Amino acid sequence: MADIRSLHDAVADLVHDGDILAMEGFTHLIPYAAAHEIIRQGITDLTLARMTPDVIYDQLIGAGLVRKLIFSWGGNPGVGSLHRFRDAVENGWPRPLELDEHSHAGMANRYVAGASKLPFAVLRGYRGSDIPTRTETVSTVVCPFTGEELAAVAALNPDVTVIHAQQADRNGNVQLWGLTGVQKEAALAADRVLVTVEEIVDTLEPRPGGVVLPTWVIDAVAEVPGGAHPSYASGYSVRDNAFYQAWDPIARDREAFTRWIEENVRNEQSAKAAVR
Amino acid sequence: MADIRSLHDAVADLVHDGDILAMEGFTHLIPYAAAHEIIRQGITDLTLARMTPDVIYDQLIGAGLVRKLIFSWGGNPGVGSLHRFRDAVENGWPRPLELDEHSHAGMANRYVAGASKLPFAVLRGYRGSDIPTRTETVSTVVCPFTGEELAAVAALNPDVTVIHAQQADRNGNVQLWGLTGVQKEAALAADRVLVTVEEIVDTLEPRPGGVVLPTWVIDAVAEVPGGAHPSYASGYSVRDNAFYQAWDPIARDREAFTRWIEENVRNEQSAKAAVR
Amino acid sequence: MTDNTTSADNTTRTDFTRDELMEVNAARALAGARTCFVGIGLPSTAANLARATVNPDLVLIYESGTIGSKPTRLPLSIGDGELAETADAVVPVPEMFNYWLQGGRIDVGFLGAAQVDRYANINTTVVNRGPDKPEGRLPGAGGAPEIASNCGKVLMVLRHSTRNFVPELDFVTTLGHGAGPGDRKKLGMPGAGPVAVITDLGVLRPDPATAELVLTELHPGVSVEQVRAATGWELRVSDGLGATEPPTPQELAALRALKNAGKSSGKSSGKDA
Amino acid sequence: MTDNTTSADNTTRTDFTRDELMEVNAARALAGARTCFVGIGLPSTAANLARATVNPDLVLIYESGTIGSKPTRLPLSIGDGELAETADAVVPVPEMFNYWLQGGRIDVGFLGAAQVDRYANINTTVVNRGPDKPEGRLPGAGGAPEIASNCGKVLMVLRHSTRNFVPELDFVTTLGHGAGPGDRKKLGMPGAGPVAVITDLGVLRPDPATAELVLTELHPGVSVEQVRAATGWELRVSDGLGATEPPTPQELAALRALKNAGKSSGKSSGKDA
Repeated sequence: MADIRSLHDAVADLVHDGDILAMEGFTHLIPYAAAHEIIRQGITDLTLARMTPDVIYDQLIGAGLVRKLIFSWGGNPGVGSLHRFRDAVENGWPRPLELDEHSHAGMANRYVAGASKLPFAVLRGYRGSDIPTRTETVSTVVCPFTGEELAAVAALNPDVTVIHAQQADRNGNVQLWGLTGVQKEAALAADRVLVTVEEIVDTLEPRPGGVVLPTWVIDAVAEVPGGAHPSYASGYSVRDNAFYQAWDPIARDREAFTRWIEENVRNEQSAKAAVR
Repeated sequence: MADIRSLHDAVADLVHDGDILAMEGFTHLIPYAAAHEIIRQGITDLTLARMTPDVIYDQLIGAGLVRKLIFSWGGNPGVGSLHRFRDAVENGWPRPLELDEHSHAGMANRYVAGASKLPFAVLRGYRGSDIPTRTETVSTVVCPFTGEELAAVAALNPDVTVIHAQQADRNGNVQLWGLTGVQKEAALAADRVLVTVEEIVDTLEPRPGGVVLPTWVIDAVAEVPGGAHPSYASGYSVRDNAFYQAWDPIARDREAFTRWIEENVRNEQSAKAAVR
Repeated sequence: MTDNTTSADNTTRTDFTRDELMEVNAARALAGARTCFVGIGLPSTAANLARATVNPDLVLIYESGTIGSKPTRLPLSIGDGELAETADAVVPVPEMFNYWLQGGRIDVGFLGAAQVDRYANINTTVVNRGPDKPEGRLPGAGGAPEIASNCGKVLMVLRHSTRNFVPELDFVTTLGHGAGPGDRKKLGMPGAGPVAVITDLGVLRPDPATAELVLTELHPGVSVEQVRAATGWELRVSDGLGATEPPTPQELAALRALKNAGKSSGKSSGKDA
Repeated sequence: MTDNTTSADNTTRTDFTRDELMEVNAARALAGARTCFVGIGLPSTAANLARATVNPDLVLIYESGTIGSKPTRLPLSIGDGELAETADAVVPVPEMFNYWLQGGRIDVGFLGAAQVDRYANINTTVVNRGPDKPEGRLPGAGGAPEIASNCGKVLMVLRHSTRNFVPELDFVTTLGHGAGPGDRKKLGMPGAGPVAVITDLGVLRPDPATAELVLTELHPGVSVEQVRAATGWELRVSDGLGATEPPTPQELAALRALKNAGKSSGKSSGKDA
């Protein structure tokens, strides 16, 4: 059963140093506020998993909290590179970053296997690609009926998954809608689940395209309006494309980045907002 | 692209003697009208696939059109046995019935593999069960990461899948909602798809729980109001539980069954309704 | 209400039937559970009664894809419209079996059965009807093999007779405890397997040392001899044999209300389906 | 609008840029297709322009899960809200990759690339920057390996330079034609693979006999020498070298309208993402 808690307390209890942490959301519903709370609490040595690392992981990587990244596409969508990600991989700043790299189809199926509590998933993928030469989580299986060799990807079971949703009810049942990505799989694959929501409502009204996660698969819900910014929450906000573009010059420069994190994430006011 | 056609013409064009035919719908949205049209046209030597054969397949089996059944639970839900199914299996009347028998989890995953165009699917299933001794479509695979042995089930790719839905638009896009079972998988696994609908509407309005099948994965749509009776279409009708109970004595007796099919399915009036 | 005993036997001294004893005790077995994967028929009766009595927050999960159904009447089938309309969530059938059941999300699986052996293995596929007759055909597995494997534990409910409680199964559809302790672990089954079989005569539970079903509780008005006579193997009796409490007036009222509500629109026959 | 040539070069005799030539020809390549799996950036520009011109019924499919998106402006990312709001259906990401892409439902995959070799293999992972420098990091595979494998055919669009068109890839992220004809078949890839690479200088297509990319069409105002100079291997020229038609006024108007609509709310930079 999900407890309804402050973001500060939920993050402090559920996210630990050294965890495998998935913060999912495919462009939509990315849990930025929770990532900022992790930065404020200095939770470190994380292995981060995410199909599209995006600016949210650029921030965690640049803040020096990340040991390893499991991913399939690391860019600033529509803008260009993730400069903090590149700086960590290319120059080891502020620390080296180990990579476990996949295709989207492979990552999606790793979460499916994780949610299904299977040790692996099968796909017709990675054929002719060099990707399997750099990871130990792609292998092959042979179909016992046809003899065809197929790709096998290892299940991905995060210690903790954090997602952002539009609504929870007072019992901690959650509903998200719009692009729902791999959030259900990432949540069901994890040992612990934290959901930040735009709003806590009396009753969840079924929505077209709605994905419901019952309270008994969630550990904590925190009400964080705007918690997906600069990403968005369909029905509550629109994507702040200008922020994504403004991020490029900030992230290009180590000092500008560090200053930005200091001023916009670590300062007192953002901390107070999380305790609410 | 789906053509909008009469039930008669759609069945005549898409369902052939000897086909592997799936008519899915988990209690809800069972395509009875299409099954009756198949009986009227005498399409025979069918291999029928369906998780829960139900009264719809009792009728097709009793009518002598079925060579083989692929299934996981063959009963009259909430009432008892499927007597025509039993009579075919136990006594070969009106013809012997070959069986390929699974668990629900296995059947569902066979459709998933079929829709994914994979030759097989993996599950932690059938352990300690005698089921695999009677089928060639259950085998094992070993996880290349953990060494665990798991069940493999062969993909199920019907020649033709028939489902019933609430609505289609004039371009042949289809929406169903409520219990949606394995219909999406059964449709996407098949070479040909026929959808009967309660109603053709100008615009499909997104519904909570709605599953949309775009027109370009469907071959034909036929408007057949009430086409799921005695099953039901959420929003249009309720399950005719009394019919399911009344079916029991009809199906128990070969003559009563044959008379019922003659009077209720093969007669002129039902044929006319299908040509509309 | 159907029963496999004669109607004269079917009422005990007080005003409840043996079926009601079975149903009330099956419901009680769900006290404390969070989530229950519900087979149709007797398990569904028990689970719905539990929601009306000992466990109002019990989350009912049906294989048709409904999570958190709150029906006001007993559903005839696992796909009745009310199960979907009152659910917290409705998911596709493959997701139900892969993410929710195999995903280890469900505390209790509640099953009926046609044949059970002393290790709570289940046959719902075929029965041998003798040398001159063809195999008798049963409905088949449905969800049972993976429900029994993947739920945290398994409860079973069925009427007690030598036809149902057999010395050897004609076919193992669904593994309970195999041939004894350790078999489930050897097969890598995540759940604990059958922990109780509730019948219209009493309750059987696996002996922790042998995994063999032993009689642990008798219903009011039932004798050990009656249970032994209705069991196809030499049934052992627990040293600490107990007795179930008679149904309370509240339990009986709730059960009858559920059934009467069901009758108005296509009543439940009580048969497993 | 960015370009990798100087801005003086960037306008041909008439009033369109080389990027516009590339985008218009990329859109034309989608004539007749039913469904297109659309990468963001140039492929998205092309696919949306195709809907506004040669193929109004083209079904746009984005890896974020949208089927049949009909955006009125160029999306900045593959997850812009308008893609979902205007879609015929929105599906979970695993379903998109398993049922729709791997399921063989998609006619054309439209990809960008950082590096391409003569067999239309693609690198979007890492580039070698010389002996004294660490590998340069690119975004990675995204959906490309399985898009290129499973779509009926593949179109590619990217700007023409020796940085992009290289004699040997530093890393094969996504297989095009491997090392020549037959390689795709040997690997059991269902789709036909890359059939055209549309650049800002012309169009390259695989030679049916060798699968090597050859120059088959020049854009107006571009010479064979220019294309050769911008290609990292000795580019072969088709015997039947043709010329693309200049953009029509309607095509240009539609393209510019799409881009201006985009600018009002967070314009597309034209970069691949």
